[in-house]
Amino acid sequence: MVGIALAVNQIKDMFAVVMLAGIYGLVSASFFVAMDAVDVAFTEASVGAGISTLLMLTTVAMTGRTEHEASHKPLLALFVVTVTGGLLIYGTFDMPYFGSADAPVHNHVAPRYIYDSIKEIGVPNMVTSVLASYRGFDTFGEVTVIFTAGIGVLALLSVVRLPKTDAAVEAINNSMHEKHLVLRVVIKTMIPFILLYAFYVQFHGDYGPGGGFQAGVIFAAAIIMYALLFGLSAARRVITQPVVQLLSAIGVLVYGSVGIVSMLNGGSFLDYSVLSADPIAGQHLGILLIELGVGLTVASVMIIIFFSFSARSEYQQAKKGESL
Amino acid sequence: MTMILGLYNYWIVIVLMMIGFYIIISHGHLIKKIIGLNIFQTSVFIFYISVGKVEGATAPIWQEGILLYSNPLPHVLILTAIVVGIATTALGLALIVRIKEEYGSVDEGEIQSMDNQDVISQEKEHQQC
Amino acid sequence: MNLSLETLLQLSILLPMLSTIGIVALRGHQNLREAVSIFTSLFVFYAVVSIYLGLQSGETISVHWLQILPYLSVSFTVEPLGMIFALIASFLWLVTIIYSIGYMRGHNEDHQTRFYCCFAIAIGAVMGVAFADNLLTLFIFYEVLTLSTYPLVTHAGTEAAKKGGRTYLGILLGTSIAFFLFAILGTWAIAGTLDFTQGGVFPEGTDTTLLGVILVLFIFGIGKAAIMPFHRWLPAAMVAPTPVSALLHAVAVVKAGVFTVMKVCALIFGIDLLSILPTTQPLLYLAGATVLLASFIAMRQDNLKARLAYSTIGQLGYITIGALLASPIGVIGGSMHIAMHAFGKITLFFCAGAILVAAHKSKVSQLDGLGRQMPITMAAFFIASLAIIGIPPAGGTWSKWYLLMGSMDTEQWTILVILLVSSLLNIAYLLPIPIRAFLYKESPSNTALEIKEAPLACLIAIGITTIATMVLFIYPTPLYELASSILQTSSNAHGQ
Amino acid sequence: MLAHLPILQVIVPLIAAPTCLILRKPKLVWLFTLLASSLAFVISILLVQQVMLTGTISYELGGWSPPWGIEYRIDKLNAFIALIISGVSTVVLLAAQTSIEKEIPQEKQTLFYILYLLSLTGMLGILTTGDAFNVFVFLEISSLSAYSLIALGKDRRALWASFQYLIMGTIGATFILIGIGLMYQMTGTLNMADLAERLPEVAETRTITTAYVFFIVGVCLKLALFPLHFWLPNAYTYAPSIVTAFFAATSTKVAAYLLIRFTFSIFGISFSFTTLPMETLFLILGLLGIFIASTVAIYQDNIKHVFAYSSVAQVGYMIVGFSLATQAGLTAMLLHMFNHALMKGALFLALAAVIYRVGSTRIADFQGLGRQMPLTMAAIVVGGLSLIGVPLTVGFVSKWYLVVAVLEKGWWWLAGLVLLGSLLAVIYVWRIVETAYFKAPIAGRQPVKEAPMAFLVPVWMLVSANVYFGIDTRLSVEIATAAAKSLFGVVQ
Repeated sequence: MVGIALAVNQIKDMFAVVMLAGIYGLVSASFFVAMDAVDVAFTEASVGAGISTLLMLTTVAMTGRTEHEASHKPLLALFVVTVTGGLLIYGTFDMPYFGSADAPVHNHVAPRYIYDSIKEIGVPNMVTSVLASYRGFDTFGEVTVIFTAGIGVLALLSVVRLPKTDAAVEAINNSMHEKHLVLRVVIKTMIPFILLYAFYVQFHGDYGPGGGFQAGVIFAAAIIMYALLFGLSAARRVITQPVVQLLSAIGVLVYGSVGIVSMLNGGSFLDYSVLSADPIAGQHLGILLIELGVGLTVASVMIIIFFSFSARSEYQQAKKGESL
Repeated sequence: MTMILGLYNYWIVIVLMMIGFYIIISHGHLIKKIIGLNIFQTSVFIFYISVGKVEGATAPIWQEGILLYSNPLPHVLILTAIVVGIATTALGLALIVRIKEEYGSVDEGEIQSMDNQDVISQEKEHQQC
Repeated sequence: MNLSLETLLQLSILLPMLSTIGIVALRGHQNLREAVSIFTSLFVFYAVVSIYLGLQSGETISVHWLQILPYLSVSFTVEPLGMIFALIASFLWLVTIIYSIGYMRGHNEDHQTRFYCCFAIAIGAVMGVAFADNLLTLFIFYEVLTLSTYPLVTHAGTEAAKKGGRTYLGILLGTSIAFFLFAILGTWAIAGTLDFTQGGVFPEGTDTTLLGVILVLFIFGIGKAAIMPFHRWLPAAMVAPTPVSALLHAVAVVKAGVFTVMKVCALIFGIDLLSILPTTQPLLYLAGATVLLASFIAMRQDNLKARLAYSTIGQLGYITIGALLASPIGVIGGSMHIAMHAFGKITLFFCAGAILVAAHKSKVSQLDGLGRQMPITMAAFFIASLAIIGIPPAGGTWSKWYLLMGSMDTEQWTILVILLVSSLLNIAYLLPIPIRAFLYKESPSNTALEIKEAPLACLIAIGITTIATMVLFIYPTPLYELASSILQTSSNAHGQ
Repeated sequence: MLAHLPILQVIVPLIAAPTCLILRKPKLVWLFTLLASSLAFVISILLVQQVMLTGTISYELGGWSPPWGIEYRIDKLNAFIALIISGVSTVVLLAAQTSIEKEIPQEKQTLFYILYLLSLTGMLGILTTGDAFNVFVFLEISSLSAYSLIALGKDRRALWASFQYLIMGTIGATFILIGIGLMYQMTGTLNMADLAERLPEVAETRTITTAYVFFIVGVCLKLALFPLHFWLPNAYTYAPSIVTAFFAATSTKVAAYLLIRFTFSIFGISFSFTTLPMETLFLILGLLGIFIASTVAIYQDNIKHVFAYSSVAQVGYMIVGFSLATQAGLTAMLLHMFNHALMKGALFLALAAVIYRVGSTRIADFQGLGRQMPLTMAAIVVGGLSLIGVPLTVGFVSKWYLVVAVLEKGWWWLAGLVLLGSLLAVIYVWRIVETAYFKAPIAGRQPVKEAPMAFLVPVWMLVSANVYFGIDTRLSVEIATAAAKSLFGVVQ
């Protein structure tokens, strides 16, 4: 991994750098698996290696591949980095050793999550129970972060009114699609399966790794793939922008309403136990609903982001076409 | 020796963090900065996950008969943090796209000098008034 | 009117401020607008006189407004020193309003509404300073005074006016924040109170070096007292229209400065403490040096207003000396000089303004023979000069006398010499002006022009102040009584 | 419902944000945003009352008791700051519609309000939460929305400023994340109160020292403490003017809050100030900030720049108060946070009005505005006087408390320096006043009209608050003192 990181530092071709970054994401994902963090690995693989690489590639395509010779003072940077790193190393000397079971981390708060969650919440995947219930509010915050990013990207990139797609651009798009005929057929048959898998991840999160976030990403990936191969306008015909935006808002609202309903039922915010007569059933219901909210928002925000990027690039091309 | 064995994992993480940090500070290319940011953050995630690891334990999914699990809390935190990371990346990239449109460049130095020129040209405009 | 003295006290501060509303509202009607100013000034004068009578009959008048900071409030009390200041200021405001109506109209100045508004606020602030019961209240009104007079200084709006305004504001606001506020806070930290108290506020046994430093901070911080090297604002402010110079820089602003110095010396430090502080003596010499240097500079000024400005700096030095002598007679002399100098100097400025309006002259060298065309003005100028120099038949005689007595009393022989020498210098820079006007031949440019006396309103004002100067010579008793009651109460309090 | 106030404080703007996306019509969305913000303000008022009466309120999210679940913990400190922030936000919003109409294209206005609400949510979330990691999450909500809001500025430099802010902000956030991680590693908990209990045991370790340093550096980046301030001036200058008014008044306060919270109530005074030489360091940085930033402010041509640098300097004052590590110093800092929010809110909102009418805030364009926009300019004058610290304004009150706190320590030289610093403010404020009042309007420019009521009303609300709280200081001083006292836990 150090090697990859160093390579990123050295290489000037942005395309290669982005690919390396993607690989870095994948490698760290496998590292997470080795560290027993399967949920995290899942997410990192889909995000670090998937979505973010895709976005970066789009950006690189829009901004150019090469990097200029650095005209900076690397010495100063090196100094800052050395000091920071030195301080961190200094900090490690009093750390409990890696993997040791008697570290404070494992003895204070965690045991309850590990040993009682199955009784209190009834969900085998402890990550899910912590994520959705014990620390459900963090996750609410997380959904809001994603929502914020979606709105932010929209605010930055949304195009006033798409200039009428030039015939030329259309032609290029079409020809590209012709070329990838095989791919198109394969993908078209794959998409339903991917969607299905997304739903599986969505609702199976209680038992195995996965949950709303991962499902949302996968779902979005399916749509994005469709858009890549069939053109943006085709994808937009399947899912229109206002609808996606609405869905992203509804996702957050679903999450929030679960909290408010539990508040109205006499519990505190996001206290799922009061959602049903039986606390465990209540927890189940609550987690299901909020995961749904997460999935909705994540999927739609990912789609918004991707659409915004590619719509912008279409817009740029159209503009270039006009000026030529 | 035990110290080295017990801590080397953290040290590697720190080295990774610092490479990421170095990329952010020293490179002028904006996309590279974002990638540096990603590496930096991912390394912090690795650190968290390492903290949660227990020797000989399994993934924190309850199964009959297994008693030793890794700590689920860092995993949860990092799930959140990853999401935050991708959100930041997306926003940063969107900004880069716009910057490229407006300035025609994605290099820190060039943009900075263009900014300075903006100021100068405004002043000139003003003097002509 | 059956208003209680407390109400009158508050009104004397608030009414000028409130009158700005009337002034702005009536900005379209010149006569009504000025009527508002005159009525307000009349009322304020009435109020101050009533308060004076009340004080004479032995009433204590104090008003408590509101608490700004814990244990610190805006409150007012009438005491003799403040009374002197309030009487002078309110009386001279009335006169100046009359004068400035003549001047501003005669000169066709712009922005007259702004002028009258700021003027009124300034007077309200002066009343606040005069009656302040503690340093915080005093400081608040001190700053209001600075800010409200800034637009007056820059009134002309020219580059020179702005530059002058910048110096004015820079020095006054700067010293007040960097030194004065600092000194106040220091006092607060040491003594735990900011109330003016007979005999001072500092507990016994406080480190005198520290207190000495605080004293220095006070003296420099009260930039309005124009002790060198913080005197530059005064000549700079002379770009203002003459009535402004007259009232604000001969009466309100500078006197607010020396008044504050007096109050701090007498009622924060107390004269007994003051006499043993290590920095008192050097400051006294500094004040002395200010007096001499200012007089020398004044002699070299050809611009009449600049000459008067430097003269003011010198005269303020007298008052500061009076305060720093740390003897009862010094305090009497200093506070009487506040009054005497006010009347004398305002007359001089009025005359300078009248000359500018009527003859369009602003340089001393242009005044040859003007006495024949403007006899009243120049005669008044002569009498007022005598007041500044300290020769009968003008009131300045008395205050100088007490200052000299004070310096002998405390065996400050150097100061005594300085006072005497500077009186000679006063003669040297003031008397040549009326002499030129009356005895020199008219310069050819003057004969060519038809120069008449100044506008009537101006003349009335000049007449009033000149007469007042002479009255103060013949009948100084009330003033003396007030001045000595500051000291009696303070020494009594100490005797106990 | 009263028991739920702590969470409602955050949830109201949070839920309102996506709802805006459904409402869509900008004008409607504006009203709705205003409603949500005022509701948050009312809640914060109620919370302050409740806290002053009954003491700290704890709210368990999800019904899980801390340290397992996330806790919301309202005490005097954060109730006070939440009050400032929701209050300013509401007042600023009054002018938003008019200002935004001109500065942001129609189709992005709805998005603007959503981001605004999210930013408010983020800040309130940071304030109210009692969980260290939750702080990070909400920090990112407020930061991400802040980046986007700044990038909405008209000038292309807004984009670059926003990007710089994004890089710096994310580095800061990651540092904070490292700090939290290290703390968690050593204590096994994320709950603040629990952390405070468990930290002393391990306080001697190098890991905790590192954790503290990383956390504080991260916060200082957000706080724009000199020399980590360079993202701020451009970000403030090129952002839409409403955004500037909102951020200038609030965002540094939130960072300052984190600094106080972690230093005083989590790490504890003895650790922060005895084990580490934080006092001296902060004192030096604070002073340098005051003097360098104020000096730079004097030479700026764009008034937004002037006030932005002035903000950096004002942060310096807060940090000086902080570095005293006494109750009086902390009171002074809290007061200045409150007062500075009022000043900068008023000033930047008045600038928004100038932009609305004139379209620029370069000093040259201020010529003659004293005549043409008398009320707006008068507001700038009062705000400026407050910045200088003239009596009867809030600026005087904070300066008074700061200097008294300094003198309490017997540091006379420092008191002198603090007062000298405000002299620099005189210079940069007066340049504006002079240009506005004593220069003739630019020849050939269309005569400028006074700002519309939509600006004047909120601007003057803030200006009157500047004066009111400068005269009647009971409310602000009482709460600030109580908050400082509770942090020091001294029975007096």
